[in-house]
Amino acid sequence: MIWQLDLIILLMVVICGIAAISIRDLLGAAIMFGAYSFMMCLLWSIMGAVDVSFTEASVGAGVSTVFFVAAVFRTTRRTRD
Amino acid sequence: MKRLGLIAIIIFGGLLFSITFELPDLGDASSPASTHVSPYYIEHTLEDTSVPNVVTAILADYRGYDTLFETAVIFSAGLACFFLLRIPERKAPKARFYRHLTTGLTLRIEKGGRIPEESKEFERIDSAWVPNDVIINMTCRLVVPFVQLFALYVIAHGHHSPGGGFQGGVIFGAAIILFAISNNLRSTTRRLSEKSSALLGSGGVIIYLGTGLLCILLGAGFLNYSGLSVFPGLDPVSARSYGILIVEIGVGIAVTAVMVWIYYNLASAGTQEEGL
Amino acid sequence: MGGMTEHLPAIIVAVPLLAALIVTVVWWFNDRLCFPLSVAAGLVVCGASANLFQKVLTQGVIEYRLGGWPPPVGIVFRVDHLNGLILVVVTLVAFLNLVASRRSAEKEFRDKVGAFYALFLLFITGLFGILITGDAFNLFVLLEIASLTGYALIGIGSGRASLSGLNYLLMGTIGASLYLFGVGILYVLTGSLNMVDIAGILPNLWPSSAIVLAFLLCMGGLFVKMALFPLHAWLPNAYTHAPSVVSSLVAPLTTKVMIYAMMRVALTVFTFDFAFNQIAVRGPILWLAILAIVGGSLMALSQRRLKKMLAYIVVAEVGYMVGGFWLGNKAGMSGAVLHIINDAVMTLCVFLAAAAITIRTGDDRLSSLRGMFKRMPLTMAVMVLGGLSLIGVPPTCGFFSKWYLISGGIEAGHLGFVMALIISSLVNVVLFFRCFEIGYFEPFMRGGEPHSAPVEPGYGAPTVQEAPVEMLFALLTTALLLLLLGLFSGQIVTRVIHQALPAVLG
Amino acid sequence: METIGTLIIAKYNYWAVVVLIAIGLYAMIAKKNLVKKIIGMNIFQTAIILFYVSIGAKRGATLPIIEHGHGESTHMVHAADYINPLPHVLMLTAIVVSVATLGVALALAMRIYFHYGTLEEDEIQKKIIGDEPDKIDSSG
Repeated sequence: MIWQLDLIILLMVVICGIAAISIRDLLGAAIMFGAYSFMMCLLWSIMGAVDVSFTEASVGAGVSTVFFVAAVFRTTRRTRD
Repeated sequence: MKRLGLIAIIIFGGLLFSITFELPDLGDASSPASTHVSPYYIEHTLEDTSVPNVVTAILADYRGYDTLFETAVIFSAGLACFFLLRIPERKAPKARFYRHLTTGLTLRIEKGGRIPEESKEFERIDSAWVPNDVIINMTCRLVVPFVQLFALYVIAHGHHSPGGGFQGGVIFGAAIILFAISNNLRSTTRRLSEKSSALLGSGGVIIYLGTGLLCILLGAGFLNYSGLSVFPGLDPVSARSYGILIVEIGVGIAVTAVMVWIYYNLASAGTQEEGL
Repeated sequence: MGGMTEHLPAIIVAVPLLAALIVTVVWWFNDRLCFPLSVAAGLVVCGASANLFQKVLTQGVIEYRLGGWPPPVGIVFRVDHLNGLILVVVTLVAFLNLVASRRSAEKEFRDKVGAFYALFLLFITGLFGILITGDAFNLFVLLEIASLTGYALIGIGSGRASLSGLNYLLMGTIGASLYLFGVGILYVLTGSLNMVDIAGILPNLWPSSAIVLAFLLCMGGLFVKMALFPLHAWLPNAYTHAPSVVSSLVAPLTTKVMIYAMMRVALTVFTFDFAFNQIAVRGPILWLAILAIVGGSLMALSQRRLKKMLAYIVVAEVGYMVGGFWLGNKAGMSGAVLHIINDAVMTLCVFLAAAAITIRTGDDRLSSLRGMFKRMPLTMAVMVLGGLSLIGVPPTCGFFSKWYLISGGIEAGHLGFVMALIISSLVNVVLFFRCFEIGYFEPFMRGGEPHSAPVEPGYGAPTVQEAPVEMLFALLTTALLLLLLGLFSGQIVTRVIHQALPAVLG
Repeated sequence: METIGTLIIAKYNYWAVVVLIAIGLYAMIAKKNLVKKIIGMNIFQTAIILFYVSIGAKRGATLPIIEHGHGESTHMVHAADYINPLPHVLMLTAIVVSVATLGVALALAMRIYFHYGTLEEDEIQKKIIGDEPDKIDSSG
């Protein structure tokens, strides 16, 4: 574990998380959420949890984002906050 | 409401923050979490199950009951999405769109209109159809088989490397979803219909549960794969190893099918006519 | 089959799960088979749980190792007097509900009957799993399976149901995640996930605020799930807008099983000594319970819809059980445990009756009860019995648990709790006698209400039009159960519940 | 100065967990858009997963995949050499549970959109009150 790298990625995770909930466009929020999941998966693979990060990469960054995009596509991109 | 919530969150966060000083340091090898139960797994996995990937061994054997219900959770999610969203065909939307291939004209056919045969002349298209998707189409056609192959490798090689039924299943499902996104939903449902994805989903969980129940019938406890050693050529340890493999395959099938099933319902808003 | 009895705990969760999967498969080919298959599974589970309880009574605690691994390494089922008793009642309630659901399920989910039964079975599988598991993390997984199917079943209703379902989902996920976080802290501190094992290690670490936080997180998570007063906002809407078959399934079972989980976590994981003597949470939780009782009862008074009124009564009843448990004495705890099983049956009774009325009138406004005693005499008779039991009138079981709760409150010297119980009983009197009054004295209005029943041709005086046969069977069985539980409550308390309570209480 | 440095290195992951939990809960409570709430719910869940993964971390240890030869000799396995695998297993389950919850939540959100035509909670509340003006109990 290289803690400097760890810390940088953690920062990215937090930034992506804040971005995901503050972007005023649901499609953008969904994509930011995908980025958040991907950063999280990087963090976990650095911490040695390879199986978890593998799952997060496929589930969180992959399929979850697709679900979000599908739901936004079928409903609306509009959000007021 | 907003401000009240913020205050509550800050108090809660402060409480959690103050607790962090009492928790063992990050990466502390002598913390109770690393010294009480987990050494057993690391030290005995090979002799108990002959699976080098400890995570796989715990997932499918030591704590296999959790994983059974984890698969059941995924299955219920697929079933729940179906239950909530699916609209039967007779209530399907009004207008359909067709493209005349030779002239490139788009036809909008209202309900009651004569629907042209899907032939070389007419092609049914989504209402949100985007032209010129040749590159995307070809790339995905190239990528999808390799992704699927990789998914199978992940499932099969879960004993020795990171991965296993879940990851492989999700990747396989993602490959099918990729195909559905790049082409359209109808050509995907022609290859893997909703019915077969539902059947495969429950079939995968049945494989898992059936293995567990078979172990009861063979005289061992529920999910105790060493009971499978009555089959010729298996000793209890390798029986556990094979049991894990069977279970992972079941999980892989179930997860693949259910991911695709959820996608079908979400992307088409339950009509299963037009996708993303 | 003599060798199978040792696998009874596994059968209790495996059979409904297998049935759910088979129902999903079979439904694509023949949707007539779904109901019989589900009922068969329900019967097997009822038999298995009764058998298991019998075994617990004769042999004591039963431990079942999954995968053959010993406790801290693998997952175990642990069945003792407490969950053995609750398991019997929960399986019975689930079975009766399943039987009763037939007609309205076919009516409400015509195209998705198979999915409904499969979700139903998965839901009860989750609850059974929560009841018998002996592993703190496993409880979370099964909690999620029960919740997830619950969200879907509630969200399928028309109108506001989806919104209520989503609110329930968000609150429920917060609750489950808080519980998970609490278990995580416990795991950091002890290194174990097995409940009994954690309980053995924790006393060595006691003066630690991290354990207190873990306790608060677990309790807070379960409080959200059981809808204890300030966290109850999701419950009334969810139960009101859900289809009636679903609310009569979810309402009697979810909150009770969550209260059981709270007892299990407090007593088995953290131990009695920690929960009641080491930390000072008893007082605040008792006051929350009192607020729940009084608040739930008062909110119920202002409702005009039968199901919403009943939902607020559920909120108040949660306060009964939580309060009784946190009194921390023998009478109070016995009352709480007895009330879990009584309340499961009572709630089933009134919600089933409400479902039957909704089927016939298509509406659950209190005003639609007009003339109901003439139209559905049996259903209303059962409803009267359920109402009397919720009020706490002697021959019914509700009286006995309330008796224990009140005597526990007096013993603990907690007058607030006793007062709250009495107020709530009085409010229940008002609530139910208002219903009976509307049903008995106000004549059946013909087309007077915008949502009243379709008027049949040749309609004169209201003809008897009872609930469907299956539902009537379930209603009458429930009524019988109410009386039986009342008759045997003394035996249940001395022979079963006292064995289940911690030895400290004597 | 040095002690603060070591403290940060020892605890920063837990603090990140706290921050992410706060972000997730904030989104669930303060945001009015339902999809935003669902994103917040997911962030909350991943924060707890991060907590568990942090528990499992072990300095100076390698991935929990046992090195082994195919020959007869199996050398002793030392637990201190391998990262604690148990939290990883638990979190695999938790991730799968979270994606399942996500699917159901999105399905419910879509149903709400089809019924009310909006995903904003306050607009939905307005429509509910508009639909049923005689209703007195529209709370919650």
